[in-house]
Amino acid sequence: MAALVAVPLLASAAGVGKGILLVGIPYAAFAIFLGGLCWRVVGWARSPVPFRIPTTCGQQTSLPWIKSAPLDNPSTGLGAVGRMALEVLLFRSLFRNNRAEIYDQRYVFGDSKWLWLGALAFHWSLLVILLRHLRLFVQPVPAFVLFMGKVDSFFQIGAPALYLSNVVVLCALAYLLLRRLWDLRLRYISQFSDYFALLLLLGTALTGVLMRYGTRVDVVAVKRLAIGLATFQPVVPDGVGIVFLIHLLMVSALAAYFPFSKLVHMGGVFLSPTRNLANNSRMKRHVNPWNYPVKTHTYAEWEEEFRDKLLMAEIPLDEAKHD
Amino acid sequence: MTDNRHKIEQVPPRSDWRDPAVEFRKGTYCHSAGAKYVEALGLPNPRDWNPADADWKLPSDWKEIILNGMAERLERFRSFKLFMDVCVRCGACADKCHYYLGSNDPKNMPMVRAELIRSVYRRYFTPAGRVFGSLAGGRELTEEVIKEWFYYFYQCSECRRCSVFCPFGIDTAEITMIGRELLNLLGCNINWITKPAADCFRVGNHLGIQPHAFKDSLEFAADELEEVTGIRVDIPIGKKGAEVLFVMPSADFFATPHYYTLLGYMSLFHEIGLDFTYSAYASEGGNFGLFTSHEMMKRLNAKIYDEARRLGVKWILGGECGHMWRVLHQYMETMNGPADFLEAPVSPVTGTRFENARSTSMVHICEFTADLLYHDKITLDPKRNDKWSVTYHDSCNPARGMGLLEEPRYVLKRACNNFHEMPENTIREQTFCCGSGSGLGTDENLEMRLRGGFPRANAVRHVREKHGVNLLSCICAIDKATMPTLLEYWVPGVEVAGVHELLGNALVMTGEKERTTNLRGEPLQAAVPETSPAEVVHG
Amino acid sequence: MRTEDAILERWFARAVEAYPGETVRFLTAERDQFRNPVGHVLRENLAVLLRELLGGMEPSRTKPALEAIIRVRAVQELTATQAVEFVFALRSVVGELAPEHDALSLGRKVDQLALMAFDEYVRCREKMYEIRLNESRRALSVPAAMARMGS
Amino acid sequence: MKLTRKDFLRVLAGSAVAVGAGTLVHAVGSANDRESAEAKNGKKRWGMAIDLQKCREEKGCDLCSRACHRSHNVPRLPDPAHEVKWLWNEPNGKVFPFQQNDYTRHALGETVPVLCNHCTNPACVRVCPTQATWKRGDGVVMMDYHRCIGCRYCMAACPYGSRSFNYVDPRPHLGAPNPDFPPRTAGVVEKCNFCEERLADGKQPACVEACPRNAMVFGDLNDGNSPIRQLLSGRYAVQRQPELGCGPSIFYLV
Amino acid sequence: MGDRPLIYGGLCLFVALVTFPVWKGVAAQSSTKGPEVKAVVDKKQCVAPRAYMREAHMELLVAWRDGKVRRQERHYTARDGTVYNVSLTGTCLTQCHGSKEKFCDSCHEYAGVSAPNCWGCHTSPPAEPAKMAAAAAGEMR
Amino acid sequence: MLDKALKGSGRYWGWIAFLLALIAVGFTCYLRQLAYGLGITGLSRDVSWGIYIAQFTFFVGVAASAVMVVLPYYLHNVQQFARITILGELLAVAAVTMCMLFIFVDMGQPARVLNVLLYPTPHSMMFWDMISLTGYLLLNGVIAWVMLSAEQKGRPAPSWIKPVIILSIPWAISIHTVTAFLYNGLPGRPLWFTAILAPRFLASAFASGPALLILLCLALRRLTSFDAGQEAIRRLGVIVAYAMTVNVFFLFLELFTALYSGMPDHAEPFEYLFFGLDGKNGLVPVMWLSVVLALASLLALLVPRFRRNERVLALASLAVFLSLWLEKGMGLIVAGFVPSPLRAVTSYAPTAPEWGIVAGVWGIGALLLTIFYKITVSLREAN
Repeated sequence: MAALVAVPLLASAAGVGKGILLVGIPYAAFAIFLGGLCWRVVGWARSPVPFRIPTTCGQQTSLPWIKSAPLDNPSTGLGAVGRMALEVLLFRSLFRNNRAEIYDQRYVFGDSKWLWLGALAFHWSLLVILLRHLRLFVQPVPAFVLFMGKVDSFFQIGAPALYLSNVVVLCALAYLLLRRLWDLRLRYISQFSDYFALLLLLGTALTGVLMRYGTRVDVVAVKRLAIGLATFQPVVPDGVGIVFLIHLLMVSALAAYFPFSKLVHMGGVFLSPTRNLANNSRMKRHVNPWNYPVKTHTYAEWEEEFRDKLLMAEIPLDEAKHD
Repeated sequence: MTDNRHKIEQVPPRSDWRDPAVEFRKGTYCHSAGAKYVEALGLPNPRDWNPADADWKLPSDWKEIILNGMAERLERFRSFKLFMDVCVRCGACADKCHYYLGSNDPKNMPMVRAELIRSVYRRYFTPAGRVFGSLAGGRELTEEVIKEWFYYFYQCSECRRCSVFCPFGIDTAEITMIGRELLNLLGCNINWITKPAADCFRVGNHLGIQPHAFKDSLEFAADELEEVTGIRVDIPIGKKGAEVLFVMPSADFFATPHYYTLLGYMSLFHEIGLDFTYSAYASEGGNFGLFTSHEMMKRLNAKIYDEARRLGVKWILGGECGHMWRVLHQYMETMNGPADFLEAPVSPVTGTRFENARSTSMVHICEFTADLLYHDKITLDPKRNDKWSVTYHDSCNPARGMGLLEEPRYVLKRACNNFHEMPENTIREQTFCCGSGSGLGTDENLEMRLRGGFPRANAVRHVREKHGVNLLSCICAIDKATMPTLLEYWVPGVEVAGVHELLGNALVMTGEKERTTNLRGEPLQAAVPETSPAEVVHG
Repeated sequence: MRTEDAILERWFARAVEAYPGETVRFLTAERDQFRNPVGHVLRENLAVLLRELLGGMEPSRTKPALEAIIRVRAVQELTATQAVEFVFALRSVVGELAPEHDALSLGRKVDQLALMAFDEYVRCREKMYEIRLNESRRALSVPAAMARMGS
Repeated sequence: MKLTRKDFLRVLAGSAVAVGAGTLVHAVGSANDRESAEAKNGKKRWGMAIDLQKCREEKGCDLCSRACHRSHNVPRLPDPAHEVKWLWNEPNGKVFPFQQNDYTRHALGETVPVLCNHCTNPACVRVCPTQATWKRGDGVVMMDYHRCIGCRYCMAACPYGSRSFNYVDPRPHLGAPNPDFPPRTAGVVEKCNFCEERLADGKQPACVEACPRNAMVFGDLNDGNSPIRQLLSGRYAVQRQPELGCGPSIFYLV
Repeated sequence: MGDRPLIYGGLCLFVALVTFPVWKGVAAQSSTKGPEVKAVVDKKQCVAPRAYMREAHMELLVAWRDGKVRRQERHYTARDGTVYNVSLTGTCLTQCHGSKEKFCDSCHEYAGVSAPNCWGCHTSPPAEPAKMAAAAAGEMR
Repeated sequence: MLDKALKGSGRYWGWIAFLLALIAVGFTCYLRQLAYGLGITGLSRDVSWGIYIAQFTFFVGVAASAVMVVLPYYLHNVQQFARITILGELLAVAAVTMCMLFIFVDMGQPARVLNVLLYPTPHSMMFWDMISLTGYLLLNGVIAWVMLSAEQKGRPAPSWIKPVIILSIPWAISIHTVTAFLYNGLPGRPLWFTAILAPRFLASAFASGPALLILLCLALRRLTSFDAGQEAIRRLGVIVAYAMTVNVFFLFLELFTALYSGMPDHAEPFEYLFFGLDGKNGLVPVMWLSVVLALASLLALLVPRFRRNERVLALASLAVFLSLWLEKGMGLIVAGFVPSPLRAVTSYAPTAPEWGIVAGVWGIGALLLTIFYKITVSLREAN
């Protein structure tokens, strides 16, 4: 008798548990991600930029015959957009990186573009991977997603074919992690959150790779789940294994963690006032919204204070005040 | 020597940057500001105290003051708020800081310097930090933290070099400026900034030189110039209706080698017949408010526009000064504008309209002179500078807060025959600070300055050995004050001059007598042969 | 590791222990010259000194190496003894690691080097007072000149 | 001791020795040595004998070639440059250029069927950088179209011109395709496979079956009692360019 | 201050991009049913368990391919003892699953999986010759 | 360092734009080849290797430029080459990259190219060729990188680089030897079946590589502030002179052996090249042009008075380069397939798309070289 009650109960409990894991958590995480990120960006936006403080990394626009650096020191909005594009798409500033080294008792500066390369490789391959995942969320699969997948798996290695972006992302993440562990200086500045973010990303990538090339997963089931999530008609399909579950939970953790960690640099990079402003402070008036009057030492006060000395030195006094 | 010192060889102490303990050692920190100057400026909590003391006599509600101050600034400055959030600790900035390179003190790495305040921000202003505390990188705000702030925020010369390399453009100068503002709220100022600021506020310039002495000083300069050139120049002070108001850093009229630059301006203005005036009220272009607080910056800067309005000039010309130009370029009009009583600057000699300054109406002297030279309005005899082999040091603020890179070079290349650039990673936007910027150029801080200036001195030594450079030119008053010291220690034999001193040397003035000396009163040609590079002592 | 290298290592450790805590860790543990320029200068020049001490103490090589070290140490947060005691430390380091070494002749050379180091330190500090004086002189040079000229 | 070419290459490859070591001996193991060894193991070695006499009598006959190409979905391409051929007829003078003289050439008939020789010592297998072509234990030189990278090194190496490359997608040119044998993709090399798919089913190659006069005899060369061996021991047979050392398994009875 | 519209606009754009699957899915009224797999011929039992085949049929096919081509393994014995001819076209598509279009494509298209050019050669039946010839003619030099 | 390539004059950017356009053309053609197959080329069942492989062979030779400056400098202390060893190494990097690209575009199934690594096959010369080419690319890449870094910092290169440089010398010999072996060991290809093939490759390589280097040095002197030095260029001229002499001599040996013996197998390919066979004579003008250029260049190079004239030297170098490009980059490979094993004489001529792809690969090589040389010259200018 008890068994008759217990079995369906347990089954439904298991079903509910699975529902929470496969549906509840992703929804919550994504909501936190979107809400949190918006909250962060709005928070930044609410603080004004009182002064125009671009870091100028090249010649200013001044006399017409002097060649200016329109992208490293833009004087127009368009130039600033260009500068931001270089920054966001190609990591311009990191590209400048060099290493100070002592030789013959003097500093010499050598190239150091590994970080730039690693960061570029990581971010771009991550973007490619994210876009490729659209094949699971959209039905029918957009042509550009299919095309990306095709190019990404151009080299026929294994079945399914190896995605180059997967290799790149793993190598780049490994590099980013190892440099933190290897380099004493970076180990010194690294905090828990630095490792946490890297490990989450690495874990997510590894489980993803494992599903594709190792343990396998029923892609159709995964896609049904994904479409269900995307269209608010969640289904809990059978056949998604434990690896997928870990993958999903890690992604959820990453999404939920995102707004509250350094990962918000994704949004922040666009708002950096040392980069996204045109260096036109002397060309155009810029208003500080909270500019308030301050106590100054006015000319009248000053003249009053130094009247004798001004007279003695025959420096002309202000006629308006001079009686 | 005790035996326990052997332990050093084993595993180094696994300490953490979160440990705020700092030791104030002589030669590495600046003296605290005297109460009377703090009071004179109406700043909070004036008192006599000493950083090396255990008790800093902080107000009882100091913690509240700091946290409220932070909250207020987070709302006012997107830069501050953003820079607190987006650092990923990639490490690109670490070896870009001259103080870090000179001292190897890990807390001088820019991201760690910022982390000193960021950790407090996390603990008190972010949800993650409030809940997870140190796990989320948060740190309790204690008196030790305040002391650490004082120590390290006054070991940053706000040169912005790290900002050039940061992938997010995080500017440690912004963070340090806010940090100093917060310390300011507790009355923790340094004397070398507060005293000049107080003098500047009251009298008009950093040294508190009063109007008559100011005039004497300029007259004295005119005498000197007459001796060299045989020409007597005018000294218009407070001349109403002049076309141009000329503002320079006050060091130009009381310190050397700045002073020779003043002689250069004077001869130039005379030669082109510029209708201009000096001002005794706005006799300071420099602005130590930049090193104190945004408010103080505004208060000190107000004089320039006020004076321009009072005198009815058309536009303003600014002399050679670094941080002065950061303020004039990036802050002045926003703070104290609009400058609608002025006109867009037009060179009366060439007719060039300075479009890049049309709103603020203030032109850099190098822009002005470069324009003159480009249009061949003045004649130069660069041979008069032949005793010098010149290099150019980009001052941080004009380089990274303005982008004034080519104009001074253009002037220099026309004014001297021997010009050599320092290695490219140490000039232009990548220029190294003299180590004494942002109000750190004080005597008691000498050791720290010498360390901080080490990378710059290194680059100078490079050109000294390679090209026999014996003169470093620059356009910054702080450079002119502290570089001679720096170079005397690390690269003996290299002197310092302003760009317009070299211009003044080379300028062929109408009706001048045969020049036998340069503006310094030294014979035009080197009396003794140059020290050969090989003889330069390795340091 | 060769004895000489071992000596150098320990000597280096002794030389950096005068620095404040956090810095020591960097100077000691970070071998990369890119990351640790100050430590690199020290290590390189100590190696030169050690070679010279064990060899002929050729002044043309000894002096620049010693100068390079002392000139940096003179502006770091060290007292006079801290700045030069690394020279003496060599004696005990050699005693520990190479007891067979001729202590007497080495001791003499160490003493000689220490004296040179003191000289150099004092020269650097003197230089600092001199430049300090020069700096303040320059800072007010115009009023001073005016006073001289009686204007 | 005799070195086989394979051994030689193994030595060369293994030690990556520099060239020009003077004493290197280049010798090919004779077929007889191998035969005796393989026969003892009971290993098969497929081979084929073609009776040119019979071919000569059926002037213009290409039934074997058609059967082969149909059965293997060999495309018929309009451009002769891109031709794919497994088994086809060639003028006698071109197949045996230096084995006749001007006076016998015509006497020997006009055309000769040619196909992959399934050499004992195949040059194509030696040069293939991916082992996409290899020699099976039973003597069939196989192609793995899934692994071929299309470098065409094997085509350069084959001294018999037996290999074809898919310069274009063959599928539009198949005519009536045989559903039991997959066509190839563009960009791979192919050739006669001795009908290994039929051998597996215990059948004779398609060409052998198609020949109405039984001019082609297929069988195990290691089996002294096989019909092919009987035939070879009774009649004079030639191989194509035996002096190259490849050891063809196709014999022409003259 | 003045840049707020820009920032909020950018933020909205970002949210719109990130939620692309949502509104796209809602607009297209995507269902969660998954692909309809047609035409499974009467046989109830596949060569391997269905769950395994769903996840890892490509592994099996690769193993079949290499075994058959390189090692002459022409027969495959399933766990239940049934012996199958190793042939994608001959066995799988002809005997059970109808055709590529009816069986393979439904899932492959659904999940956006481009098969590693298996279809280049192994189709059942090979694509219409006339149509392809026309296509090829268009591409000729 | 890389940033140096991003700052340049209008002329520089114009040149870069031109190269990018060339590359775009090549890429478009390649996409067509990818979709349609190699049928887009002039290759056939009989002539199955064409200009791609021929160009590969030729550029293996060009890659030798490095060894011809490195060897005298490091083994014989020829100081005049101090400034240009880096140019040779960078040219080698660009040339080897082009070699790899030419192999790649020749693949019928480029997507499977990594099978060479997945199924390593030591008995295939192509496997060894891949190893030696990759190795040579890595060696020269590392050497150039280290040398340039040292230059940027104004300090001597680390000492560990010297053994690497020394290693690159025999390695350079190996790439020619292995490439020669690629053709050498094929039964039934009598044109290539000659023990002198590897020496011929070396001789032509030591002529064509340094000849190009001379031209590049002269171009650099004209276009930039970089001057390799007259003495260095003269010495390179001597190297080209000797190598070219040996090369022509070797070719003569081949011709004599084949034609005097009259053995049809050996004679026919040469007949095809120089006189035409079976009415097909497409390569005859190419080969005679090559011969004329070779002889003219020899005349100019062997007479010291001519050689010392830089203008003549430039023309002679150009002649050497062109002559070898025609001989090796066209004749040697194609004629290996003529007549075919079944005695067919088939003509081969590259098609327009094929030329487009070749131009694209040249564009990539030239772009790499431009960037490398720009960096080098900028570094030298900065210091």
